[in-house]
Amino acid sequence: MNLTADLQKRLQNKPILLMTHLVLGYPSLEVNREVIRQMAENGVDCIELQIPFSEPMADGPVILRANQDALNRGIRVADCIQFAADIVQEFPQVNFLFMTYYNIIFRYGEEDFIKGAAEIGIKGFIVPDLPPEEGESYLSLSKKYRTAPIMFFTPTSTEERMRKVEKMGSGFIYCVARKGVTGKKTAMDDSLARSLNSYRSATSLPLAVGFGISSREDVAMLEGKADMAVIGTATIRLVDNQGPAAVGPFIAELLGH
Amino acid sequence: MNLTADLQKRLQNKPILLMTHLVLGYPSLEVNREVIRQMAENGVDCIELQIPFSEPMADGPVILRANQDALNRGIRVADCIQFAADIVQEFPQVNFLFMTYYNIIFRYGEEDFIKGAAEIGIKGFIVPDLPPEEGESYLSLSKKYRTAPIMFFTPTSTEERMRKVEKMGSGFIYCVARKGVTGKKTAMDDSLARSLNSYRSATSLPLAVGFGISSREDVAMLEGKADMAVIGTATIRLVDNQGPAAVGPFIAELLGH
Amino acid sequence: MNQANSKRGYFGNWGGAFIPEVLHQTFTELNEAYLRVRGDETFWQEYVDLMANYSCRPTPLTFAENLTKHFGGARIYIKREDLNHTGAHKANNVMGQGLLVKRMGKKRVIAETGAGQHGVATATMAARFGFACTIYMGEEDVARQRPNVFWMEKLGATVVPVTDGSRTLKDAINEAFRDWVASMDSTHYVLGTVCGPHPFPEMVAWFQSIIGQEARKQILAQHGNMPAAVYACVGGGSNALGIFQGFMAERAVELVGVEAGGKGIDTDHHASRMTGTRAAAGVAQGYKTMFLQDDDGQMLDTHSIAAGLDYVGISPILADLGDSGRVRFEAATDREVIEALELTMRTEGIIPALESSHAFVQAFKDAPEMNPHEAIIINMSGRGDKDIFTIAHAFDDPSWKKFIIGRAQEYRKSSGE
Amino acid sequence: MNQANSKRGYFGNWGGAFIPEVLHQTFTELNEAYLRVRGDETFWQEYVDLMANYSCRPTPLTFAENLTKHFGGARIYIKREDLNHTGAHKANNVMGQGLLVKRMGKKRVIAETGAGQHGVATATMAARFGFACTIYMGEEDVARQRPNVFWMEKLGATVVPVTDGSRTLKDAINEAFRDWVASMDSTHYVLGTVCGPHPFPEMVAWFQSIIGQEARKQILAQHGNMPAAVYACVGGGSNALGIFQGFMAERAVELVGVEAGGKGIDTDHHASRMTGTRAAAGVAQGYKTMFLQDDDGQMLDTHSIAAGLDYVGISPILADLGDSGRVRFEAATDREVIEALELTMRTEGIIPALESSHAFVQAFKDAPEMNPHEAIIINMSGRGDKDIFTIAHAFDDPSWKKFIIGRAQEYRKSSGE
Ligand SMILES: Cc1ncc(COP(=O)(O)O)c(C=O)c1O
Ligand SMILES: Cc1ncc(COP(=O)(O)O)c(C=O)c1O
Repeated sequence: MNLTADLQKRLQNKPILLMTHLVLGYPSLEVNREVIRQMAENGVDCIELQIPFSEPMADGPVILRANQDALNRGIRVADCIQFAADIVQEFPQVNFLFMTYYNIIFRYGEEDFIKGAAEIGIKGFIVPDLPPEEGESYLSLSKKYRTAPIMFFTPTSTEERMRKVEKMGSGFIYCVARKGVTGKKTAMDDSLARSLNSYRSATSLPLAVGFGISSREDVAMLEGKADMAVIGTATIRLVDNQGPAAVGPFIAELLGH
Repeated sequence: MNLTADLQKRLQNKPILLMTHLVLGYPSLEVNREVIRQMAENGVDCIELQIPFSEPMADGPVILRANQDALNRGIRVADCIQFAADIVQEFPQVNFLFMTYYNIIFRYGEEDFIKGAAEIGIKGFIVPDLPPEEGESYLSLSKKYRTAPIMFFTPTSTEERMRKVEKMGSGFIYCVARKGVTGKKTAMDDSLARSLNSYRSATSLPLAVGFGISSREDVAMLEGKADMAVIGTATIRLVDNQGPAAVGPFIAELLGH
Repeated sequence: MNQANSKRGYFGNWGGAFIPEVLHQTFTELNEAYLRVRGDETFWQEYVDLMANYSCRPTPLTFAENLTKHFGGARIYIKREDLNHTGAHKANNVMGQGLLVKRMGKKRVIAETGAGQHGVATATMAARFGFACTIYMGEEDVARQRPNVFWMEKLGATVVPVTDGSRTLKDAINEAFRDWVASMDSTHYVLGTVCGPHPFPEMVAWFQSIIGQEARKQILAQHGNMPAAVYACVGGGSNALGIFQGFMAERAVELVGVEAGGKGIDTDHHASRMTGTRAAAGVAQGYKTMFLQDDDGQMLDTHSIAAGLDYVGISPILADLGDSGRVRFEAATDREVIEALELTMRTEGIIPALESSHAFVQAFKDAPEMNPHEAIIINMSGRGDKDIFTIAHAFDDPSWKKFIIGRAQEYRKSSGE
Repeated sequence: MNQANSKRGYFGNWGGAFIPEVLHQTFTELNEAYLRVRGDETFWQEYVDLMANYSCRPTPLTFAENLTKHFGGARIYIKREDLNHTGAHKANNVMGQGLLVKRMGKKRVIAETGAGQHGVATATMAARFGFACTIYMGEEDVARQRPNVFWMEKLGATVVPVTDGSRTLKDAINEAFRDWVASMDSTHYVLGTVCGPHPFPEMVAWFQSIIGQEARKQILAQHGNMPAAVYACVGGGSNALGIFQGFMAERAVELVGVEAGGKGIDTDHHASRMTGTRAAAGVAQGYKTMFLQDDDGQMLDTHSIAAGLDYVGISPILADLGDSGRVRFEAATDREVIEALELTMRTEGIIPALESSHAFVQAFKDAPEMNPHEAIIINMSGRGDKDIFTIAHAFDDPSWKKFIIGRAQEYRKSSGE
């Protein structure tokens, strides 16, 4: 079953899905594993596994430092892939995606990377610095290996642009709730609501939205307006401050369990 | 008797005359007085009393610092003139001249200065930064008050220049033995001898020559070639190192007494 | 520049616009604005007039008679970008972009800076045009280049120290992009060199082409002929492309780009992308080029005595010109740079920036082998007196150290009071 | 300049050549050489060409649109001497004298310097012409202006700290004369301003007149009319006379010279000769002018935030133009200077030297009272980035102090090893 279909199926039983994020190797693969376990066991639908890059230009300070820290501790791309292979096996109930910057893929070899990821069961890729115009081979390889190239809608996207972009993507649309990098809180205000309306009318793909979600109320507000809430920086902060064991309760609370 | 005539008279009894120098107020007027006594009592013919100036551009480091030191201790032009008035009275056997820079005279009032100096018995002026072209009033006032404006011959003076300059002056000619400022030793070599020859043929005024004279031999070498040996920096150094009492014996030795 | 590739913003294999989707619309508008002024001759004239009136252009092409005699080979001419207002060719680019920003109606500019040269130039432009201005600068560079930070602040800019990554130029670029993705409605990002996403390489090269246009006329007037070779240092590549464009079509004119050889291109301490073996094709900071990176695609730390050359990437346009052989690349080591600088100061009374001195190194290697009726041009991208802290340090000047220690004592005392 | 007095080298009551007899012949030869080139049009052309090729002349006349708007009065134009090679108008004089020295066949030059600006310019000229070079600089200035000392040395000059007198500019001049009276056969003394014995005031004014010649053409081209007033700071007076000469014959153009008001002209800490009451007619350093001196004729200590204005005397030509009322003199205090500097940086992106900022102060006082169709010109004699140590100090910038303290720590550590 492809990612879109999987998500749509899940949505039949849930008011909203949840996608979480972590940076591989931060603070260590062991902690990553424990965090993923907590997420998986508490009902997360998708997890972004970010492969660290030295120049994460679309990320805010928290994720940026996590990238650096992981690199300083010596994490390699091959380690990330190996780890992902194990994890995908271990938690079949979750859709795993690789999130990274294009240079990691490019340098690894685009086909090797995508093919390899598909083979270990990765469902898609989130590559914030690869617009579809630059992603011809990435898009065709994604098609070839049936992985989902996740596309972005942003508050600056015109309708025309959204229609063009969503055609290139699959899986879901990663909706940027506001301008700026990851990690900042956004109010669920009229303008966000308007954006979500126009996003919805531009595509039939599920909409994933993150805007600094940190509470049950935040998630509840999204229900009916989007298909998947995205938790990014919040869990990294949580693990930093309270350790991996805090993640499970946090997820459970978010989902109102 | 004017200065020239006085010097010529002295020369009838001596192979060479001696002119010494001191900076008024350095290290103090009291010490100056004692130094002058030592000089006078040991047969010095002329003494240059240098009135300190803040910008003694033709002086070398020793005299320069003596100027500054005297000014720092608060010496005023009026003090210098008053002191000179006393000294001229006390040592009638010596010809006293004021040596200073033009601004001191200019600022005091040229006529007041020259008239006042003449009245207290000063015989002449040595003003290294006042060439005859700039000294019209100075020269005519010197004539009026019968003081001698001392002119300079230098190694760079052309014959034409010397003839022009010596006509403007009286008393004696201050012969610069070499290029440069005061206080450096010059060898009594062929080129100095040649200079003195040409100086001699350019004027009938007595020739005063200084070139870092510090011993009897230096003075002896000048005999027959010049009319007056000039001792500048040497006595200042002597007083600095050994006190005023050393001046008398030094002068006596120079003159071969 | 003409594009060698049919795809927009590509030069051979290099270039492109690898930008987050949120900037798509911003780049669309920037491209439109750029193409509008590019096609508008009055804009170029306005630019030329502004540079003449504000920045002393045309800058002279000085015949270096003493250096020529010293080497006894080719006649050496120096293109004097050091005489620009703010002291380097960076002024050309910022003033050009400033005019563009005015036309776009934006009211704020941001920029990255390494050495501080581009930061000072941008702050200057912002003051002149009345724009708000924020400059991103690696924390390490802030510490090294305090005088430039001081001037930027006095010119009215806010300088933000970047504490992430290697805390140098590339991190400042990332941070500027982070600002931009949040502020693009009001803000233009004044990229400092011929790198980054399309249209920056092409646009900055266009503004810098004023150097080559002038130099071409000047060498014909003064030497009567095309030069045999043209030398320029290559950080991002803007001064090099600026002057090269005047001679691109003359196949007989050799174009030589000189990279930072640091402690030697066989060491880990250099910033040579086109010479040496540490660089590989990659995509970062919005464009594809040769980057100094490891096998995983992580960017490497770079080193150069010249902060302005201390950068992981290189202009996609130059990467392509290197591929095609149109530009020959060489590297100059820190030590060679100091020697060339010293010689140039003493013989010509000219103080090239440490960056520019790289170009002098290679010219000095080649000139003696050349014929006395040949001419070469060295692009002196900036003046070295801005680098007093670095240069005095590099010369290990004892009186300089004493001076700094004395000043510090004063400051310690007065703050202790 | 035409001489207002029938006596050679006099301007009204001022000027002359109060030189030791040993220099008589040297001055005779200098006068002859000067008159020869003065009458030789090819010399002036050679000079103009050299300045164009080596120093970016003509320097622009920049319309300061923002300052004009800010004050809402006269249109403010800035003559950009800061864009000269070495960063100030001092380059004009030294290159001119350099050409003269070449014609005289001498092989060594000496100069005094206060701020270091004229020293750097002379060292630069000496490097370019292949002359040996010694620079005299007051010990206190050596300590204050170490960066300039560093550059002079790197340019190949020997810098001699002068330990006598107030250990500043006037003492350096005395010391240079002391060198000259011993070395005049091989050596030319490159006096830095329009002071000293004839022919220096007239000769330096002639070389600097290139500023006024250009400015006159430029203001006519840009404004269509003569300016209402022209402002220049006055240390010795060379930049002021340089620009004033372009407008001397236009009686309707007011010429305004701005002196260093220091902590106030009613205090003992300033360097105002034509304003205030501390100056009197006198003779020193080879010429007659208004000097800051006491009743005995001893020169006073002067003070200015701008080292280049910190001088006891003033050009005899300007003293005369002050007497006749052709030039109006004003003073600007240290505090006013910092304010004008700050405003100019922020509004125009231009960093005037502290010296030049004095001219800006008075222009800013007058401009608002004037009519918007009138124009004024401010002569920006030099750039301020050379003054980082003084300016950062004056602004009492805490990060700058921290930076210096940090550097000093490094140096202490490394020398402790
Ligand atoms: C004087 C100077 N030259 C050269 C460079 C390198 O930049 P580019 O290669 O873009 O000319 C810099 C960058 O700061 C610079 O300041
Ligand atoms: C920038 C600048 N302006 C002005 C002056 C003052 O000199 P002048 O009055 O001769 O122009 C100096 C002297 O060093 C200077 O450096």
